[in-house]
Amino acid sequence: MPHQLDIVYFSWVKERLGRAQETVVCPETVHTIGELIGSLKASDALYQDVFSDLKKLRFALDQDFVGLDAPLGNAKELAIFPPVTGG
Amino acid sequence: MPHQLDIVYFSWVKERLGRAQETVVCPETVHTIGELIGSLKASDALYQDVFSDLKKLRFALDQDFVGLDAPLGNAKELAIFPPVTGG
Amino acid sequence: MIKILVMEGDFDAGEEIKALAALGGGAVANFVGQVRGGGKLAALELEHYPAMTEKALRKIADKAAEKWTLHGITIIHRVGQLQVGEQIVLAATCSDHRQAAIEACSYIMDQLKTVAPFWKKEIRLDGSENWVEERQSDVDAATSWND
Amino acid sequence: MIKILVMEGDFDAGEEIKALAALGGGAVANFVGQVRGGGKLAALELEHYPAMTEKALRKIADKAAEKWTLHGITIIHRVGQLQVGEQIVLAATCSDHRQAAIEACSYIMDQLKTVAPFWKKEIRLDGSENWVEERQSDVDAATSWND
Repeated sequence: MPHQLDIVYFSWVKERLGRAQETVVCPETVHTIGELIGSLKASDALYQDVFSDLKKLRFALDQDFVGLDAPLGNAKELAIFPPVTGG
Repeated sequence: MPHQLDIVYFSWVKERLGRAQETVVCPETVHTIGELIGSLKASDALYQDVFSDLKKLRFALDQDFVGLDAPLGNAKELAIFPPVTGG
Repeated sequence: MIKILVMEGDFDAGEEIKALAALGGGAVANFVGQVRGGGKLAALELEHYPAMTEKALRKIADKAAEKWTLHGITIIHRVGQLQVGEQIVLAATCSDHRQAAIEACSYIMDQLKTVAPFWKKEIRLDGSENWVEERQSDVDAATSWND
Repeated sequence: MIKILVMEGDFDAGEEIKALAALGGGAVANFVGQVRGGGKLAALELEHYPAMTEKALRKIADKAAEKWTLHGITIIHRVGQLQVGEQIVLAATCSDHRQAAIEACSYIMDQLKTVAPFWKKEIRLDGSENWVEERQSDVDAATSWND
């Protein structure tokens, strides 16, 4: 069964993509967040633009911070956003 | 002119001496707080008792913390008390 | 006792301190951050990740409760649009010892700045907008605790 | 803006925080110490050296204002008889930066414990009395700032 994943965006990532969330079907070759991002970038110039500098992005998988090499596993929700600036 | 000095006491020093303040005339041979204390102890067994352990006492001359070797100068008020415990 | 609040409305720091003081520890430390004016800032827009925010704040509080002996922890963070001078955040702790209370409060703020999913957008007097960028000094402060 | 109060009456930490926050720094740190219960304690009697107390607290505040960039400092210390649970002391600071506010607040408390002329007498439930002794950990904390 293909892995459906909700992606949520915040801050300027959301604004530049023009959407707050979307659901993607992960290709079978995609196992990590980094690979998913690569696949998104290959599919659309907008992703390529917004995700161009990965050092400026942070990721949370099912609401826990993770790195680019984290396996997607059976996660339901991936969040992509810039470094947090609360407090 | 003999040096008149007000001495004020606090906490258990006050309680054990049974007085909150007194005025003493410093003998001419007395130049420092340590010498004054020595002269008081020589004059009265009560001082000898209360001032027996100088490590448990602190001193302020005209409202500034000083050590035992501080010269009395023309100070008006000497305070003798245990280490502070506010806050 | 851990209390976490994420809300649009304002809070009363005095009431939060009283609630913690009632736990009887004897030492209550408290930090309040507000929107600092000056320059061309009119307001801040505080965005957050609702599904994650409370969880992230609770993790910070749990970690503080592991590191120090505390009677209580309160973390409040506001979201939405906040004008210059308005309160943004409160971190408060109650302990038997002042150093524990103050250190834990400092720790919570340092962690909050780097692992709680909030983003600040500046809204300037001329109407222009700007997402606030991460400060290296905040990253350094958070990592200095060697968690 | 330095505010020093030594008084028998109670204080409102929330109002003190508001007054400091109104200075606009953006970061307000606050510490409140209260009479901790437990054991046989009924109350504390806080004695002080009136001619020296304000001077000593002002010195601490002046030193904190030298060491950190602060918009305001408030120090309040109560005297007289205080029951278990009552507030004793407040130290609060306002700065542009949270670390400065928190560190200055911590510094003020550490210094206050060792150079402000207050003495605490415990009044126990059975009526017996005991002057509180200096704690070495307080001395160590105060000297750790390398003033």
